[in-house]
Amino acid sequence: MTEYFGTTVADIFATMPKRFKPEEAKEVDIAIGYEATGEGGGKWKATIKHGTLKVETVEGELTGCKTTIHTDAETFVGVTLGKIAALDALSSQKLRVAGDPKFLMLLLPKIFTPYAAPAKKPDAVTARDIIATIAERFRPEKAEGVAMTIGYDLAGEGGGKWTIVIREGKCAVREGLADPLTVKMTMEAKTYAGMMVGTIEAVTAFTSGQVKIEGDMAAAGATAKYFLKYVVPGATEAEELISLRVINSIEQRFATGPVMGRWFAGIREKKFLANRCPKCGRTQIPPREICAWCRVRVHEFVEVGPKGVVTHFDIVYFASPDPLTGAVRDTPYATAYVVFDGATEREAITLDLKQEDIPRLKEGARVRPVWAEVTTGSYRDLIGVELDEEEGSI
Amino acid sequence: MKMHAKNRNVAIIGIGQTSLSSHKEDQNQAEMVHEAVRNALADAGLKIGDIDCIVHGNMELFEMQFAPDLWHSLGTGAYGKDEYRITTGGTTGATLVCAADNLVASGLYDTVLAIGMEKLQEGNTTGGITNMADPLWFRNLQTGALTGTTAQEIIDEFGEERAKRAAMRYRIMMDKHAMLNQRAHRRLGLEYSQMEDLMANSPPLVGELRLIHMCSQSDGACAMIFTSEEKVKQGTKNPPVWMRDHIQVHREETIPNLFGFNKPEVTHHLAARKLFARNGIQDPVAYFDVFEMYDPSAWWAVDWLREFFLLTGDEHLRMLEAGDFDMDGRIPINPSGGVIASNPIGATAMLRLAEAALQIRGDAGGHQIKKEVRHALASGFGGTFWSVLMILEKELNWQEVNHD
Amino acid sequence: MTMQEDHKDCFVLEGKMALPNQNFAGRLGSRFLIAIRDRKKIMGLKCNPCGKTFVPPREYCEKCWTKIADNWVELGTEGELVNFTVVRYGDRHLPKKPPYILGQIRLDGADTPLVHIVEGIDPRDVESGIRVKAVFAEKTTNTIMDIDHFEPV
Amino acid sequence: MATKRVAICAVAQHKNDSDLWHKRFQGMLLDVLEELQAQAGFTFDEETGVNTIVSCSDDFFDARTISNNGVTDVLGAQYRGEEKMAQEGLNAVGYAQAVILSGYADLVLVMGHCKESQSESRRMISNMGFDPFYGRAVGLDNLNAAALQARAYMKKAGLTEEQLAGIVVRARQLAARNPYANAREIVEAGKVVASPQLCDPIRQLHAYPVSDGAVGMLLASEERAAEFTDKPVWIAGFANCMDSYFLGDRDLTANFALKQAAGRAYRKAGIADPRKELDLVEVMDAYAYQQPLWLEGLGLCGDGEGARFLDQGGQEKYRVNLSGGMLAGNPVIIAGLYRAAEAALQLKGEAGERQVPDLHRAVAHSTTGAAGQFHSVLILER
Repeated sequence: MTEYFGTTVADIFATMPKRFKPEEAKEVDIAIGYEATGEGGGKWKATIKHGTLKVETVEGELTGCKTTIHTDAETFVGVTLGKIAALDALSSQKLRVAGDPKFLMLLLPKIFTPYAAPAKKPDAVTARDIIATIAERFRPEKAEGVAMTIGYDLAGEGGGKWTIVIREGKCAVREGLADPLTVKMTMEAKTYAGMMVGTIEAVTAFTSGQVKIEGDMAAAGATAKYFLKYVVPGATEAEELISLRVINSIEQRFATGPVMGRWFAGIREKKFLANRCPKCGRTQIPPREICAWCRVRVHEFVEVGPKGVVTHFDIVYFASPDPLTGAVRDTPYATAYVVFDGATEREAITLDLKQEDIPRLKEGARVRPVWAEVTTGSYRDLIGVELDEEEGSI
Repeated sequence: MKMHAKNRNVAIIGIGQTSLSSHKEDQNQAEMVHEAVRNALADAGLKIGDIDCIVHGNMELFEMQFAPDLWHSLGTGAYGKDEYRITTGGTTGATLVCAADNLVASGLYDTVLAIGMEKLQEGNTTGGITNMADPLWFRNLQTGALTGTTAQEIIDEFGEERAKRAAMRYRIMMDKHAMLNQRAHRRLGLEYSQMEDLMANSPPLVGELRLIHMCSQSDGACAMIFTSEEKVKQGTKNPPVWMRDHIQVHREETIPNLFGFNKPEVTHHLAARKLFARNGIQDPVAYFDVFEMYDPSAWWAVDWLREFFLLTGDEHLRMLEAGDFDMDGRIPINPSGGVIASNPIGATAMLRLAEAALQIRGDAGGHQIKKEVRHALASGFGGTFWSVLMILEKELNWQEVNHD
Repeated sequence: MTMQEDHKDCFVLEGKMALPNQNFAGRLGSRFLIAIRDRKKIMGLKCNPCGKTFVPPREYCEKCWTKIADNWVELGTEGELVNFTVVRYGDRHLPKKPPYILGQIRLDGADTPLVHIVEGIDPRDVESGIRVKAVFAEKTTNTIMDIDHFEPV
Repeated sequence: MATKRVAICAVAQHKNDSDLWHKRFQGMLLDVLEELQAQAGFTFDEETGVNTIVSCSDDFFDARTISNNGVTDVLGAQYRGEEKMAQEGLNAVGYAQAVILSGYADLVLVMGHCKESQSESRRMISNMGFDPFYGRAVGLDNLNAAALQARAYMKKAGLTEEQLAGIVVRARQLAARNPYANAREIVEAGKVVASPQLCDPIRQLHAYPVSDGAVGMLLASEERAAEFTDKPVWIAGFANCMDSYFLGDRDLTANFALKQAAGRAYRKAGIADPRKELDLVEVMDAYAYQQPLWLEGLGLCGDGEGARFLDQGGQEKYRVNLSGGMLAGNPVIIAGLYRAAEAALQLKGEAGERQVPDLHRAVAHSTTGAAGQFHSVLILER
């Protein structure tokens, strides 16, 4: 398979079940199709339902997918590894999404842990190098009261025979094998180095007979905790760059003051109270302490609406996540710029439009407010507006 | 406005940028700032000891760092020096330039280092922008800085086909410029042959505003060094670029009026009209050799070219269609690739000025325009349609106009 | 100002400012934090011209502008408590329940004291000058709190 | 040619309060703006009026991105230039001076606001001023950092509990005569000494109360000042200075940044010996121990002599914080701007009950960051 950035497309799909987070996907019911073109590409289908994941390769047509991602193999790997920004790939059409792109941007990062390319084999590290660091990796606080001698017989290049002595909270390494030993381990030097740097799984090495253990098996199993993990010096390829994810949250008490307070008093009564500039006569909605143009304090309140006319509107296809919950509202939704009856020209207010009304929304449409069942005097009282068709003015 | 002659002339003598990218996991905020500062000092051939004062700015709720200049002093070199932190949202980078200009012109400081930064990867950009809305009423309704109303207005005025082609032509032109700029963040390799495909298939965000039209979210910092005419006369490593004049226009916060259609006079137009009048510039298209414009989206850019150049009718579209704004056109726009290519918000507006100054010096490298650049214009945009406009000159030879 | 105002329509709306963030320690900071987390070692950076060893890490010495980012030296995990306070208020940002001791600890080999928490001594008995040692955290968080606290030697 | 000097022509303060629950900060600023206009009679005319505003507020305290966006209208900044000083407000005065000296504007309005009562805890906000890994994680904030400084300074200067109490008692007595102060109730020394420890050695009554406030000023060029006042107060010098960020990098009692800032401001003002040439001092004393510490930094007494200076009547000699100072309650973001306002009122002779005679030159001071990382010094004269 062709590698891009040292990874194949197949690698990514092969690790998908391992990276799947079922607890995050309980509510998810979706089939996602992937078509990666070019060398090393192919077709895959991931079906997520009731917190389970099924990944299959597909020959022929991708069918039954709610969202399908089309891209070339290189871009696919690049985006997965974070080497290519997903937004850039999406912008330049190198990556296309049939269906709702928000699944790609928001759902996938939630239900999968990111793909991490396995660290490069630090071939240069020998068993001898690792043994040399044993004394400085020793954790005396973990080895209180422990007295043991561990022998290593490591064959091949970079190998040798060593005895590690742990006694009275100290650790020493000696060349050669002491007698007696608490435990003796025999293996290829390559195998030892592989286990220590993490390219060979220890359990596999034991069970497959690559490692021969003589003496106290239990003691052998306990040795790891007496030492800090070996870190490959200058292992820049696998260098860990630390980051912290946090939500910073500070409670607030937002004052309304008398002017916005009056607006909310009106809202509680399902009335829109604008305030009118004594100089230019403009109606401010919501009201403000001053008219910015005339630089005079505004005292007079006038009721406007409750119906009005839509001067502009935005149909939003790509909702941003709520910064607090990560939840994303259904798209498309519409925000309408409404000038209430009795308001002065251009003094529009932005309001949500009822979703069912979107297909029939036009500039100049008349709308009426939709109120919450119980009004308490906050922005939540006004759910939005809906088309006011009784007057037949659409 | 009553303007006096500047107390003394001010020149840009050092420019430093970091690369601009979607992520910088290997640097903390102070380290990223430091990279730009080092680059600016090297560009000017100065040592940190030559700097009298630091001006710093960003938008703190993106990174959620309170009074960030205190920590960033580890990168800015502010230790033992005078320092100011001045911000104005998206226009911050431009305001920093205005502040550095004022501080040097005042005679209080000889050499001032200005730094704009943002590490957008550390925050939630859209959430951060939404947080600018009034908490009592509008915060639940806003979606960052996304709106399709300008697109709709251009479509209403010029017809769907022409309007959409204009926005996409502008967008592809910006990418072609960004491809020449090694530091730019988004370099997509778009071709004009992709126009129809992009117009039809780029994922829609809001109305006719599509993903392809919108600016990027970047990490990066920009640092610039300003000094007095007297200091310039003692010799500079690179040719000085002169700060001729700047203007800022703010307007009230009201969300329905935020994105442009409530226009007794658009702030950009007002800024341009006043600035050109008091500097005796009759025909800005003829006068300026390059314009680095703060262009958050292709639709806004198309619309704003008319405002900034005080054009009428479809003049701006005709110029765009004729290639007048291309790299080799009459008045190239954003040879750097602009904000659409790279947008570390607190640095973005300063990058406009930095890029304009590099064009005057002839040091823009791959994206240097061919003809000689003697007069440059740069703009900043932010807040609820706030505008900043700045004029740069190669020679210290302009006429004082309309001063007392 | 003595503006007389009617307060009858005024009220306060409870809300919050809350935004998600991801902070990066950078390459330098990561090395420092990983040394604490994985090797239980506290590393300092030395400025040779100034002859001073700093902690926490920083790229360059701001006094002489020398780049020190590669000049790591290992500090002791013990040191002297040079200054302290007793935190007695409770705010959500504090990592421990009050009252607790917040101290400045000059680690052996360092010139600049590190701010950290001191436990294992009654706040009434604590005094500057005592020797303290780092107690590393069992559950790590990739911050300086991977040293859980310091306690008297 | 541009102007040579800049004048403070008018000053307006909003009364400080622990919880202005009935006011948006927009309303507070509008009161200040109207008061300034009533005093100085300026307009926003494009030719002859205010065209440049330097505001001061904070995104964290306002809980909104681009805090100045919410107040453009009440600053009078519609279709005008406006810049936000995102540091403590005294720096806005320093910067506004530069805007006028540069020739860019001949009138500048300086307007600052802050409602500390709005947020859950100002300490949580200052915790976010620390870096996320070394400072924030360990719970550092401006209070516990100040407490570290307080202990170090009390030891160095021999500052006693009784002296700290005396500072608070005096501040409250003076505040009782300042109608704009927040904490105006007289307290007795015994009550201060017995008030609970907040963060040793800082007691509850050693710390400034949570405050809401707003301040404005009109600055003008020398040529135009007379149009707005017959008692201009001149800016003679301004400077500020940054110290190291990490607390451990600093000698917390050395006043490095304040000495630098004061030295530069004195030089600009032509002051050779501050002890002989200053008549009035307003320092930003968020905590009682800071008053003598900052007075040392301003050069009014020697290093470590702050405590002795108190006993020798230094506060009265230099008329320190006649307003009651920050201990009587100002929001941290504009506490220095209040200092400048009070110093200017005294020099103008408009300080009401707290007015003292024979003033020529005053200093206003502010600080930002943990344990005084950053200091600003403004010299005003008649």
